[in-house]
Formats: sequence, C-alpha cells, structure tokens
Amino acid sequence: MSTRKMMKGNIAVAEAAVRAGLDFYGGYPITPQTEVLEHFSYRMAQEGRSFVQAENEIAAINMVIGASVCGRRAMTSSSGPGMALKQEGISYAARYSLPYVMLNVQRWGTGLGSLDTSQCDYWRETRGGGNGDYNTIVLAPSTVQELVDLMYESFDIAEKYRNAVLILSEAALGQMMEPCIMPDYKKAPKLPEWRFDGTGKRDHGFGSQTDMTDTVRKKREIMQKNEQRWESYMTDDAEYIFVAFGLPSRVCRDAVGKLRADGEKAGLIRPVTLWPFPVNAFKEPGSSIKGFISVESNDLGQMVEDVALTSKLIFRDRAMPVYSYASGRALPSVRKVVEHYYAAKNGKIKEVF
Amino acid sequence: MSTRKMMKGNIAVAEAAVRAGLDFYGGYPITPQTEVLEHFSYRMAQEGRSFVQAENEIAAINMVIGASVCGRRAMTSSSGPGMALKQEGISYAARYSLPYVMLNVQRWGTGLGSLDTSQCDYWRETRGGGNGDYNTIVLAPSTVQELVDLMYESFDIAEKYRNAVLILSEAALGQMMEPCIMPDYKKAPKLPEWRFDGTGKRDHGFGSQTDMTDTVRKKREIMQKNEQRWESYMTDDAEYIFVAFGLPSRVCRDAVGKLRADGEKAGLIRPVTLWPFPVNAFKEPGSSIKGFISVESNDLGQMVEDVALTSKLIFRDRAMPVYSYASGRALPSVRKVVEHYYAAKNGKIKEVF
Amino acid sequence: MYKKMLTDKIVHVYNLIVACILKIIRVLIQIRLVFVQEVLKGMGNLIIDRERCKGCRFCIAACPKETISMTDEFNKSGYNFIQVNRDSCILCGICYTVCPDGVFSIEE
Amino acid sequence: MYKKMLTDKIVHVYNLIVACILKIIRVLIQIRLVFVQEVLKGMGNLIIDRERCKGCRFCIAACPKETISMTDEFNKSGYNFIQVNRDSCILCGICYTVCPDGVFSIEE
Amino acid sequence: MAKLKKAPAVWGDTHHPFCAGCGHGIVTRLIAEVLEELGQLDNFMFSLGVGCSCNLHHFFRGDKMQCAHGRPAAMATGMKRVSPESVVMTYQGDGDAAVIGIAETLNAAYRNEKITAFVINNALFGMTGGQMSWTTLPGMKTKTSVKGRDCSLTGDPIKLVEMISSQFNVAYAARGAVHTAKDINRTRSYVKNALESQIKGEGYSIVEFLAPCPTNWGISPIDSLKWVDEKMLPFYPTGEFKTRKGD
Amino acid sequence: MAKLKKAPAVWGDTHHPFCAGCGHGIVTRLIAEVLEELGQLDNFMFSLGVGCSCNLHHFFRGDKMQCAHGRPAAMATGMKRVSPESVVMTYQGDGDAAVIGIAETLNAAYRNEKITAFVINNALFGMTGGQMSWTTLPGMKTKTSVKGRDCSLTGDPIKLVEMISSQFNVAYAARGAVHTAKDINRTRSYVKNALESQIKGEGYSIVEFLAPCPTNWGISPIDSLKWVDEKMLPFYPTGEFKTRKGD
Amino acid sequence: MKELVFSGFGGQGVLTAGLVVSQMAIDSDKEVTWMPAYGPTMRGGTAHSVVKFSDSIIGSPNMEEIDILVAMNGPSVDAYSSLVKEGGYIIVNSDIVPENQVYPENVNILKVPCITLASRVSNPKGGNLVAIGAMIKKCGLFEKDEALCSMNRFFMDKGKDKFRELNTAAFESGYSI
Amino acid sequence: MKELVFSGFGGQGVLTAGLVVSQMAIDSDKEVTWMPAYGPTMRGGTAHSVVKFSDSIIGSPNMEEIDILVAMNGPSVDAYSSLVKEGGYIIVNSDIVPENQVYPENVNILKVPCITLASRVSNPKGGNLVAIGAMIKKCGLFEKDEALCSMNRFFMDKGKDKFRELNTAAFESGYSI
Ligand SMILES: Cc1ncc(C[n+]2csc(CCOP(=O)(O)OP(=O)(O)O)c2C)c(N)n1
Ligand SMILES: Cc1ncc(C[n+]2csc(CCOP(=O)(O)OP(=O)(O)O)c2C)c(N)n1
Ligand code: SF4
Ligand code: SF4
Ligand code: SF4
Ligand code: SF4
Ligand code: SF4
Ligand code: SF4
Ligand SMILES: [Mg+2]
Ligand SMILES: [Mg+2]
Repeated sequence: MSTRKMMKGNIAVAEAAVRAGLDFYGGYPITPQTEVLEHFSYRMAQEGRSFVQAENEIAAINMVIGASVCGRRAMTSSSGPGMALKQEGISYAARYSLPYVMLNVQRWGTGLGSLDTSQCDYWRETRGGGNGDYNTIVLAPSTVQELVDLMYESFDIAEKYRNAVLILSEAALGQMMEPCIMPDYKKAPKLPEWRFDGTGKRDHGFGSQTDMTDTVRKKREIMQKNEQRWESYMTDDAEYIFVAFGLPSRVCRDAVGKLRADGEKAGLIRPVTLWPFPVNAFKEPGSSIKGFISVESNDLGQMVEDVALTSKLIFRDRAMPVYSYASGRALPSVRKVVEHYYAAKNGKIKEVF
Repeated sequence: MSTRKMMKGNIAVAEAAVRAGLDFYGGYPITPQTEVLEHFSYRMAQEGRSFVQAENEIAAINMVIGASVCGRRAMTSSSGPGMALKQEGISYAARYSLPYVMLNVQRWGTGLGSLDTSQCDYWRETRGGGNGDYNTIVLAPSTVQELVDLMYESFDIAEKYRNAVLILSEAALGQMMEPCIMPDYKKAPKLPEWRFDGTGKRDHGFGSQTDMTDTVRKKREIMQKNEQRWESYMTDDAEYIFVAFGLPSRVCRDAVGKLRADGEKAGLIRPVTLWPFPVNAFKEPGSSIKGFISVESNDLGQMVEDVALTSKLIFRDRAMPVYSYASGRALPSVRKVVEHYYAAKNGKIKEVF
Repeated sequence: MYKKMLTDKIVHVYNLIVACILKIIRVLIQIRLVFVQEVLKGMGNLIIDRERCKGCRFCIAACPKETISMTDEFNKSGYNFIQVNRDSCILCGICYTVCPDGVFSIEE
Repeated sequence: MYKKMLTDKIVHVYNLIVACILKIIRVLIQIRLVFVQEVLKGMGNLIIDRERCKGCRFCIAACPKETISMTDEFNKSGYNFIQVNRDSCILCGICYTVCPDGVFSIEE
Repeated sequence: MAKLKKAPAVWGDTHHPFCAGCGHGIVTRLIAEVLEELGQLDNFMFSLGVGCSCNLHHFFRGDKMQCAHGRPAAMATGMKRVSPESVVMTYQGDGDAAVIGIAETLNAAYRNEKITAFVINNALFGMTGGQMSWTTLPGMKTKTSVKGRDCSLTGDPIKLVEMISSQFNVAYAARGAVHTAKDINRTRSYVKNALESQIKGEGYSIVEFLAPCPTNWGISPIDSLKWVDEKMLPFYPTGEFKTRKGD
Repeated sequence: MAKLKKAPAVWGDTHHPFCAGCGHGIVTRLIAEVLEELGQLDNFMFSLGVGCSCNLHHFFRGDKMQCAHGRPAAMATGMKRVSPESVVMTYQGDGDAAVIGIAETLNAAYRNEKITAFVINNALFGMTGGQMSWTTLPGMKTKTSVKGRDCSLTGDPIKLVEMISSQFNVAYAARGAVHTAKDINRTRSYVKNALESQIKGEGYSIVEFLAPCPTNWGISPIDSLKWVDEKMLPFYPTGEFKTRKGD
Repeated sequence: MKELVFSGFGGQGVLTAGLVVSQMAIDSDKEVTWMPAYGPTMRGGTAHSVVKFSDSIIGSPNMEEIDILVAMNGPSVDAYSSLVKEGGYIIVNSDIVPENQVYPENVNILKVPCITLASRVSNPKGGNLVAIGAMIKKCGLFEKDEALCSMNRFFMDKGKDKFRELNTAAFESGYSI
Repeated sequence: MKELVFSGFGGQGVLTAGLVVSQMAIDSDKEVTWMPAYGPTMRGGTAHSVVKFSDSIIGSPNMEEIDILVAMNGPSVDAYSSLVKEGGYIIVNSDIVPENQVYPENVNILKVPCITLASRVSNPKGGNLVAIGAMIKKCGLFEKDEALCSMNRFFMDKGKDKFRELNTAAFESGYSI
C-alpha cells in the first residue's frame, strides 16, 4: 500500500499516459481539462517526448493524426466545445484506421456551457459527431484508479484494432482526488509495420475507399465481440437494475446498498465500454428482472437509448420497460436515485421505452 | 402546369430560401453543395440581402448566429466535413434558442469522403455532434419539389420553436433535376420581439443556464408532439414495412410496387422529420405487421436504431423484428431492396434489433 | 417562443409584474448606494463607493497629493478599502481615471 | 490490423504473390512505354511519350527552334498530341522544362 | 449637483466581478464612456469572446451575445451585415482573438468588415488559470511554460495590431495601455477613434489593450503596473498604427 | 544511354490526372527533381491539402497523408515532431493554405516548425469548380464573383508569403512562377533552398507557386500563361522574401 | 415509366442530351427525373445522365432497368448495356464505338454515325442531337414535331436560340437515318 | 463511511484542510475521496471540499449526508448545515460566523475561534488546522498522534516541512480547546 498516493484525476490520467509510452501530445487549454495539458507541458519534455500547445483544437487533432500515422502513440484531450471542434479530424483519422487516444473531461451544457460535471456528450462520442460511418471505442472510468488503468491500457486497445479510443471522463472525476497506484513505465512497443517512415515503401493498410464500407462493418463486428466491458453489482436476483457509468454509477451503487438494506431487489450494471455497449451484461440477470433504470447526469437522457436497444435485443418475449433518470446539471444524489427506483416500481413514472 | 420548370435540387433549394425571405447567408464551398452557395452569391445581392463567402465553416455558422440573434432569417449550408466543423456553433446557437436553417447535402464517407450520394450523417444530425443536450429539427426531402417546399417552410418552423432546422439533402438529390414549381416571395415576417436591436432593452429570452435543463426538455416534448411528419404507403395491411427517407424511400416505393405486384404485403413509412422521429407513423399499420426493414444509403445502418426504439415503444406485447439494409456507398437498387424483403421474410437475414 | 405560447393577456400582466419588481430593486439599490457613499464635505465633492473598492491601491499610487490611504476595514465583498483625506484633495480626478472599479465620482 | 489477424504464413505467401503481380505489371508497362516512345533518330536523343501529352502547346510556344507542332491524332486518353521535327531540334531541353506532363526525355 | 465623472451607467447595478487590479475594469469603463460620449448607448451590440471577457454578461448593460471561443469577429460580421446602423463590437482576450480566433480576426480585417475589435492582452490565458498565450513574453513563466517561455520551441510572440495594420487594408488600428493615468487617457482616444471610424463607415477598426492580470501573473496589483511598464511596453509599443486621417 | 532529363521516377507509372496545362504538373515535377537531387527520395512525407492537390495520391509515390481541408501544416507538425529526420512537406492550394487553413498555416510559421509548405496559388478554388479565393485578383470573375471580384465588399486579396516573411521569424519564404522556362528554373531553386533549409534544421520554409488553372479560368492553356504573366505577376511579385543566408 | 441513359466522354453532350429529352417529357405533362453523373471539376473522363419519365410519380431516380441506352463511346456500352431490358434499345455512336463491340442479346442495336452525320450538317458538336433524332425515330416516345419543338424550346430557354437551325438539322439527320 | 465537508471563503484553506484529513485516512489504509468545488481562476467567492473515507469502496463522491461540517464562515453554515446527519457535528469558526447564526437541531455544534487561536501561535493562516485539531479532539476519527503525523507528512510531501512547528502548534491549539 505504500505506493498509494492521493492524486487528482486529471493529473493521474495524464501521468498514466506518460507511463503508457505517449510519444506526442497536442492540445489546447479548456477547463475542466486544463491540468491534463499542464501536466504534459513539463512531463513530456522531461521524458524527451513531444508536447505542443496547439493554436486550437482542430490543429491539435490533426497534429495527433500526423504523429499517429508515423506509428507513434499520440493523444489529445479537451472538453465540451473543444471536442466539438475535433469532430472533422476524428472522421479523417477513422478513414485511415489510425490508432490514437482522446480524453474528454466532460462539462455540462450547450454552447459555452459551464464547469459543472456532466455526461452530456454520450451521444456524440458513441454515435460520432464527424461525417460518415465509423465507431470510436469509448471507455468510461468511475474512479481515479480506473482513469489511470484505462488510460494505461488504451493505446494497446487502439493499436490492436487500429481505431480511436476515447476516454470519457467527467469534470468532477478530473478534479477530485483519490488514492491511486501509478503503474510502471511501459516497455516501448515495436513501431507498427504500416507506419510512415519516409520511404514510401510500406503498406499503410489504408485500403481504398471502396473497401471502407466493409472495413467499418468488420471492425464494428469484431470490436463489439471482443471489447464489451462492464461491472455488474447484485444483478442476479434483481427486479430493477440501474444502468449507469462513471460517477453516477457510484451514486447508484450506494443507492443499491440502501435499497437492499430496505429489502428491495435493486441491482446495477455499470458499462465500462459505452461503445461497444455491453450488450452481454444484459444477459446475466435472472428472470426476476422487471425493468431497467438508466441514470445519467445530463439533461435529456442519452444512454437510455442504448439501454432500450439492448433490452429489445435481449428480451424477445416480453416488453422490458426502460426508465430514465437524467439528473441535469449535477450528479444525481443517492436520495433521488432511490426515489426514482420506487417511482418506477410503483408506476409513478412511465417508462420512456 | 406552365410554371413547372426543370430545376437542379441545389439551385431550387437555394432559390426557395431566397423566396422564403432569407436575409443572410454565410457559407463556404464544398461539393456537392457548391451550387447552393454559388446561387446565393449573386441572388442575394440582387435582392439587396447579405451574402458572405466565409473563410471557413466555423466562421459561417457564427455569422449566421450573429444575424439570427438580430432577428433575421439566416442560413448556412455545407456537406460532410464542413458540417462537422459547424458542430460547436450549432451547440452555441442551441444555448440561446436561436432560429436558423442549415442545409446538409450529404456526401459519402469518413474524412475527405467522396462525392457519392449518401445518408451517412443521420446520427450526427439527429443526435447532435456539438456539446451538451439539444435537439435539431431535421427535415428529409425526397424530391426537388419537396426540397423547395420544406426549405420554404423551414424558417417558419425554426421561428415557431426558436430552434435550428436542418434540411438533410443528399448529393444526388442536390445534383438531379426535376420539374418543380417555385413559390412566390414570402411576405417579410415581423421582426421578433426578442431580437438584438442595439438598445439592450429587449428581453432576449435566453433564459439563465439554470433554466436550460428544463428548457431543452420542454422544447423536446412540444416539438415531438407537434412536428412529426411522414408519409405512409400501403401500410394498412402490410406484413413487412420498409422505413426509408430521402432518395432511398423512392427506391423502396418502387420495391413496394414490385412486391405488391407479386402478391407480397409490403409497405413503406417515409419519415419526413428525422427528428422528431415520426413515432406516430408506427401506430398506423394493422395487426398484420411482422417486421420493419430500415433501408438507408450508408455503411452501418443508423436510422435503424430509431426504427427499433420506436418499435419497442409501440409494440409492447411482442418482439417486433427490425431489419437493416444499409446500401453503403450508393443508393440501394430496387432489386436489392426486394431481395432484402424476401430475405427478411424467409429468415435469411437476422433482425438487428 | 414560450411567451408566444401564453396568451397576450398573461404576457401583459407578467410584464407589469416584472417591471414593478425591477423598479423596487432599483430603489433598494439606490438606497444602498446612498448609504455607502461617503460624501466628502468641504471644498471637494469627491465621492467614494467603498463597496466597489477591491483594494488594488492604484489610486494610492497615482494620487498626486498622496491623499488616499488604506483603511483596515473590510467591505461586504471582503476587501480592504481606501479612504481619502479630503483636506489635501485637489479634485484632479486622477483617482477616478486609474480606478478599475469605479469607486470614485466627482460632483460639481 | 487485418494482416495481424492472418497467420504469418499466409501473410508471407500473400506478399510473394503481390510482389509477382507487381513485377509483371511493371514489365507490361515497360513494353508499352517502349512501344509508344518515338525514339528520334539522328543526332538528337529527344524522346517523347505521346500517351502523356495533353496537348497544352506549352512546348510549342517555348521551343526556340519552332521544332514542335501538333499532330491531328488522338492518344488513348483522347488528347491531340505533339510531334517534333528532329532535324531542327538542338536538344536545349526547354520543352522538357515547360511540359507539365513529362512527355519529353533527353538521352545522351 | 451633476456628477462630472462617475462609474458609467451601462456598467449596471451589479459591480463587475474582475479581480482586484484587473485591466478589464479600466477597459470596460473607457468603452462605456466613449459609447456615451458618442451618443450610442442605445445602439450597440457586443460579440463576446470566451475568457475573462465573459464577465461582461454580469454587469455591462446592452445587447451582448456570448460567442464561441475565438469567433467573435465572425459573429460580429453577421450582426453588422443585418444591422448596419448599430455599433458592433467584439470584446475578446488575446487568446481568443490572436490564438484560437486568429483566422476569424484576420478575416474580418481582410474583409475590412465595419466592426470594432477590442482585444484585451494580458499576455496569457486568464480565465483558464494562466497558460501560455501567443502573446506571452519571451522567458515569461506560465502554467504551460513553467520554466519560462522558450521561444526556440514555441516561436516568438505575435503582434496582432502590427500584423493587421501592415497586412490588411483596415480603417483603424491602435494599441494602448491602461496602467497609468496618461496611458488611460491616450487609450481612451484610441477607443473613440476606433468607434468613430466604424460609425463613419470607414471599415474595420481594432484596439488592443495591454492589461494587467495580477491574479495569473502571481504578483500584487501595484507590481502588475510596473510589469506592464517594464516588460510589456518595450515589447508591445503603444500608439496608432493605422488611421484614415487624410485618406 | 542515361536519360539526362526525364519525368521523375517518383511520379510513378500512372500519369497524373491534372488538366491540360495545369501548373500542378510543373510544380510536382520540380519537387520530385529536388527531392531526388537532395538524396531524399527515401525520406519524405507529404501532408496533403484538399483541392487539386489530392491528385498526388494518384501518381506521386511516397508517404502521403490526406489531411482535412486547411490543416496540413498542423498534421505536418505532428509528423515532423516524431520524425525529425524526415523531410516533411505540405502540398496545398491557395484556398487550403490561405483561406480555410490560414490559422494552421500561420501558426506553423509562428512556431517556426521545421516543415516546408508548398502552396499552389491558382487564384481560386479549383477542385470545387472555380469559386473566389482570398487570392482571386481584383475584378476577376469566378463562380462566386460572377461580375468580377468587388474588393470593396470582399476585401483586397491577401499575400501569404509577404505576410509570413514579414510577421514571423521563419527560415525561408519565396514565391515563384511556373509559366516560362526561366521562371520554372528559378522556382526550382526556391524549392531547393526551402528543402535545404528544412534539412539544415533552420525552421519553417514556404514556397508559393503561381500556377495556371486553364480549366477554371475558362481560357486555353496558352492563354493561361499569358494571364499569369500579365495579371498575376504584377500583383504577386516573385522572388525570395526571407532566407537565413548570412544569419 | 421509361428509363433512358445517355453516356459518353465528357464533352460529347450526354448531360445536355438527357436534359433535352427531359424537356420533351415535361412538355408532355409527364413526371421527369434527370440524374447526372457528377464529380470534381477536372476535365476528361466519362459522363452520363439518366432520364426517367412517367405519367405517375417517379420512384428511384437511379439507373435500374434501362429502356434505351444512348452510348456515345465504347466504355458506355461496356458499363451499362447489361442493364438494358430485354427488348430495349441501344443507340450506338458508330463513329467511335468499334465494330467489334460486344452487345447483349435480345436487345435492339441501332448504329448511328453521329459525328459524321453531325459534321455533314455543319454541326460537328451536335452528335448528341443526331442520336436523339435517331432515338425518336426508332423508339417513338414522342411525336417528332413535339420533340423538335421541345428541343428548340430547351435551347431557347438557355439563350442559345441562334443555333436553332443547326440543331434542327442535326436532329433531322438522325431522325432520317 | 465518514463524510466530511470543509467550507469557507477562498483563501481560508478549506481545500487543504480536506486534503490533510484525506492524508490521515490514507495513512490508516482507508479508501478516500476528496472532491473540491472548482471554477474559473478569478479570486474571491466561496470554496469547499468534501472528504469521504471508508474501509470499503466509496460510492458517491458527492455531498450526501454529512457527518462533520467544518464551516469557516457564515454562508457555509447556511448552505450545508441542513445536510448534516442527526447527531453529526458542525465545527464553526466563531471568529467569523456571527453569534446569531442559526443551526439545525439534533446536531452538535462546536464553536472554535480559529483565527484567534491561530494568530496566538503566530500562524494566522493556520485557522484551518486549528479547526482540524478541534475536530479530531471532538469527533475522534483518528488517533491524535497519527493525525498529527499524517498532517506533517502531507506538508512535507508538498515541500513545506519548514512550517512543521507552526502547523503543529495550530493543530494543538485546536485540539486543546
Ligand atoms: C473551443 C474552446 N476551447 C477552449 C476553451 C477554454 N478557454 C476558455 S477562455 C480561454 C482562454 C482565454 O484567454 P484570453 O482570450 O487571453 O482571455 P483572458 O481570460 O486572458 O482575458 C480558453 C482556452 C473554450 N471555452 N472553448
Ligand atoms: C472542411 C471542408 N470544406 C470545404 C471543402 C471543399 N473543398 C475541397 S477543395 C476546396 C478548395 C480548394 O481550393 P484550393 O485550396 O485553392 O486548391 P485548388 O483546387 O485550387 O488547387 C474546397 C472548398 C472540404 N473538402 N472540406
Ligand atoms: S481627485 Fe486627485 S487629489 Fe483628490 S484623491 Fe483623487 S487623485 Fe488624489
Ligand atoms: S483604485 Fe479603486 S479599487 Fe483600487 S484601491 Fe483605489 S479605490 Fe480601491
Ligand atoms: S529540345 Fe529544345 S529545340 Fe528540341 S524540341 Fe525541345 S525545346 Fe525545341
Ligand atoms: S507541353 Fe507537354 S503536354 Fe503540353 S503539348 Fe507539349 S508535350 Fe504535350
Ligand atoms: S484572471 Fe486576470 S484577466 Fe481575469 S479577471 Fe482576474 S485579473 Fe482580470
Ligand atoms: S482544375 Fe485547375 S488546378 Fe485543378 S487540375 Fe485542372 S487546371 Fe489544375
Ligand atoms: Mg488573455
Ligand atoms: Mg486554388
């Protein structure tokens, strides 16, 4: 336990990227992500790696693409509006099947928004805000340690599929501190065969445009098959199961504890991958299951659609009601989550799907 | 019939905007949308209105916001990557409930993509590629005349809800010509009360950030209630119903004709609003209905998720299989659509939801 | 948009109420202003609004007559604020010019 | 990524086949080149590849000896191409310099 | 007794939330005074950058629209094109106008758009906590140049007003400081010239302000004045760079 | 018999798809020749703009990455930072580099990034069918300036190389033409100086090329040469604007 | 419903040909759809347009099953002849399409020396109109007079009425084959 | 699980106080979560931090039901005292919080003149540590020696070991209230 140290989420995740062998970082400041960039601004230099404070978010993602096509580990990070500006670049990177990592420390709101913690970018990150058909692997940590662990692994995942990986953090997760154990420096991986090295002689594996339809379909299939991750909590005999990721999932965990103490059969599915959505998690609960409650800290309820699609897919013989509790511009509280449980159970709120 | 004139989709839609009273256009060239901008470049001057060929798509959307907040009818247009760049601006406009119109003449592909016709931006336009929670009304015309009619009406809709309206065109629809009747010039509407006029004395109705959660929820509810539009074709007794919009819907219409001629009970729902998705359309078919087939010209199948969500919502007593036929980098052909009908019917393809 | 959805009637009443509330607020603020303003007596009509002062000392540095100094009191926003020795003030207005917070006014 | 998914064995065989095909294509292209190239006899070794010519006439305008002219034939890409009067050519290379399409080569 | 000098009325009843000694305080007062002097208090619109500029929402009366970071010049263009009779201004930080917004800023100048850009240069990104800006001085320490800005890696700071006045056919360009009474008065005349130039329809005008940010510079307000004088002024000369006088 | 002059080998076997008389043909040949001359044929990367530049994919051998419209300088930055030993170049149109990409272009110059920017200026947006560019000459007719460019509405054309060489501390900046043998030869030396400057690690280099686009100018290739000479050259002077010789 | 495809090199007027026939259809109060192949500016390459017309609403605007293919060059025959319906027509520009070109069975082939005929009436660029003339003669579709009238109206609307006689001559020379 | 909230004006050290207590928890091998209020740079305003620690995994990092509220100013009491559990504690900085401040019932109130005590030991900025000392005395949570040791380790890790004696004195003066 001696290496447990209190670390701020934003610092921890940046340091984990350094340890994972990040070669290039390009980014632009934005609260509540700024500490990430600040950490890289001196740490990358210390390690002899490249850091560029870009002129804007568009330049940042394109720099990352340039570094990635040379086979190097590259990443960018931002929040709300800054991520919006990267969408075109994300689509270009998808066209060339480039592996790289993004970190979105979500803040609440449309437009300038606010610094409040949120999960309001779920749709964009899982459905793609760039042009065309592509999928981004989206990882959703819920603790500082998990931020570190997922970031540390993210480059390996990205390289395995030659695909973008996005770590979907939240303002509060980036700002809070928890004890965490920082992993050792990763051995530098072999540079990939397909990289640019100036010779023009390598096969970059970009494929022709004509191949792309097939390529994205195959990639979707294989990533959906391999990469679903989640954590289930007391789902075996549950009647109503919360589905929540990130910080709200921790609130729901407490709520499950409270409800179980009251004799209620509550459970929790915590998706760790938001894309691919952990469809398999929904096969686990027993036949006692009566409904799902998606708990999200955003305004409209976004993940609830994936919960509904998954329920439709898994439960063929009966209508499985899916409820939504979107807590708006704040984390949900345990009390409110418990209330929504009873409201769903007692028919006080209507299912949305 | 004397006023029927062959017009190219892109020209027709631009002229319709002029007739609808467009005050300001800001845009940047991109194929297959360029004729729209070119048309405005001289027509707006002729009418004494404002046209700016912007330095980029980001500037264009922000110019439109500036004109819109002054209560003027303003629009921008683009395609694939250009639309990606506008996402941040779209989110800002949503924050201030500004009414304005966008036109996306979709082209196929991620990254640079191609000039091929496509419907690959469905997810982005219906789910929002900007930060935060908001909804854009998305209209999907399928003929040149409908392009004209929807554009002509779009500003009224935008102003009614103080919301963005996006017309989702397709490369081929923009390039093709059909006879169409151009409406008269609209009487200039009264400038809205909430506009900027330099006095600082008007209530702009922006609301505080704290109101936003409620505002977007209420707007969603009311727009979903009022604005669902669709066209049903032979759905009454149908067993399998195609769901398709834009040009593929016309292919499906032919397919329905062919299938009916063969004694098959095929039907078609053509969503005209993609957001709000025409949920009510799915209440119409009789009890004969056995499944839905979403037909889209993109790679992964995007609208199929809305078809599935809607099916889950409407058909509570039984699993309603939803099939997907995504035709990739081209329009589907009648032959292929018919094949997919039989494949679904005969269990040769599996439902995706 | 929402207003449009209300009938004109409701809008009208609503506007009236809002106007009233705004007026009341303004009066209240006016009262507060008078309360906090130290009208300097004597030859000089230099007025300071201590509630605006953030204690940056720009005025102290700029006053040609070294007339301004810091108090050790705190205002409602928690800032140390300044005071003026009216005897030596020549009403030159430099303090007004350099103050970022609009603390000073000069009356004739 | 896809290659990694195949076994090394398959990759190897695949590479071999690709290499073979590429070689064959190169040879074929070589043959075509020789076929279309008019090696100008006599003192000058100015070679033109009429298949590349797009008929822009830049060379005609630039040739100091007025040695180049248009044929009325079309090449496979549908362009009118040029011809050179080898007698008056001084091998100055200006045509090479101005041609946007790499039609000319000069041999020693 | 009429007040001769007083906090401007458009500042509104709520006191502005800028830090103690912040240059934004002076700048917003100057703009307010000049608007009043020119009789435009009922006829102006702001397109606001993201940064400490956002604070104008809290105290500066009038039509103000929050623009996306860096794009105020574009939004102002839209406003001005449909409201040619109104005074349209941007109010932005150096990061907003010269870093993320460099394209939109230069392009408004390029079009000679009839707007006025006010750029508050505090040599760093203030609102986000003090990161390096393109205006950060050589050797200056910020949150992303912790050892002092190394221009061999980051390039040399840019000079926005010089660039605009020399490269584009604009109506007016000036840079002023707000750290002494004399500079404040001179800068006030720049603000006036810029707005008059817009009102006359001459074209694009810009005023850059050298403004102290004691909070992020990590020094006292008084020291920040010295810093402006000793560090910023030698690097960023003040004065009028472009006028249409005699044009 | 050794070929002294011949279509460059990196041009590959497929002939380039540029239109008859297009300036891109000469420019790509010059770059290819210089790369060969400098022994860099196995050591270069292109970051390609969107526009007729995209055609390099079809015939120019070597590592080439298609960048988003306007952002090649940023992508090249990423490439160069992790591949400092390779020659990294952008290849972009005037629209790409100076309109939508003005921010990224200027910022690479600002950072004095060790890359070379090749900008092909045909005074309009070629690939999309001939719309006005920021380099379109006053009075010139394009698809979005059908009555001829009215600079009182659009602003005056910008001069990219002048702006970069005067405002930023870059290593090399030049503008060349490719419409006569003499110009082509001189421009070739600019290409060489630019790439040598990168190889020596001096910093950012840029070469702008005045290139005919007969297709969108709507005139014959031969007339397009005259047009370059009579219209473009007086407005866009050629020559070296910045070198590190003697630095 | 009729589905016509006009195909050839860029510059052979295949887009215009489609529009001319569209005008004939619209003048007969029909529903019409004209769909071009489109792309970036650069010269060269092939082009085509698809015209569909019908008395009722037109579904797919795509090439589906061709009634008449007007092929102005060989590659067009290669590309689209397999889509021609049994009993449909292929009008071939025999000046360019080689003699040994292969055609599908059960399809009517009409070889027209379009360029030769056009040149003969001093309208060397009018090969597309020659083909249209031949098509109207062979396939019906529209009355000759109406067709001619629509064609001329089309060019008039484009401000090109001065070519009326040349165009009419080209049409006629195709019609009289 | 324990939930502690430290709240006051910016500059009163409420974020640091939370971190000091987090260190105590981590040194006792507990799970800990520290959540600050955060925002843009500008000075002034209020701040708070929430500390939760437990022997097992910590769910919600949010303020939910407070065991101990350390309120360094009046607004903090107004804002958060209603969230304090029955039987919980409010440690109040009585130098600033007015005498007539209203508190909820069924909650233990401990008034500590933090600034006065801190000034007395020549550590005027150490009011937050005084409050911590008082809290440890009153509420237990950690052994005094361990707590002190963790506090000093915390500042040592921050490179501020030179203030060890001043800090210890502040803590002690709170502890001995
Ligand atoms: C697209 C986007 N990127 C980044 C940010 C974060 N951000 C807000 S203000 C700011 C910098 C402000 O600096 P400056 O313009 O100099 O203003 P100052 O605060 O210094 O007055 C940044 C990077 C944002 N809001 N939006
Ligand atoms: C984001 C985006 N906007 C617009 C376009 C469309 N587009 C492609 S090339 C081009 C202009 C090219 O002009 P230029 O850079 O001058 O190159 P040229 O074709 O003239 O050589 C445009 C606007 C695009 N591909 N992406
Ligand atoms: S008016 Fe002049 S003399 Fe009086 S306090 Fe102000 S600066 Fe000093
Ligand atoms: S300048 Fe203004 S804010 Fe600063 S100390 Fe003086 S009165 Fe107070
Ligand atoms: S080498 Fe010189 S003389 Fe010979 S054809 Fe070429 S330009 Fe003319
Ligand atoms: S310059 Fe080249 S392409 Fe042009 S006509 Fe001469 S040989 Fe042909
Ligand atoms: S952070 Fe700096 S610029 Fe922002 S308000 Fe404070 S002093 Fe002013
Ligand atoms: S359009 Fe112009 S720039 Fe593009 S290839 Fe043709 S001539 Fe060259
Ligand atoms: Mg700043
Ligand atoms: Mg160009």
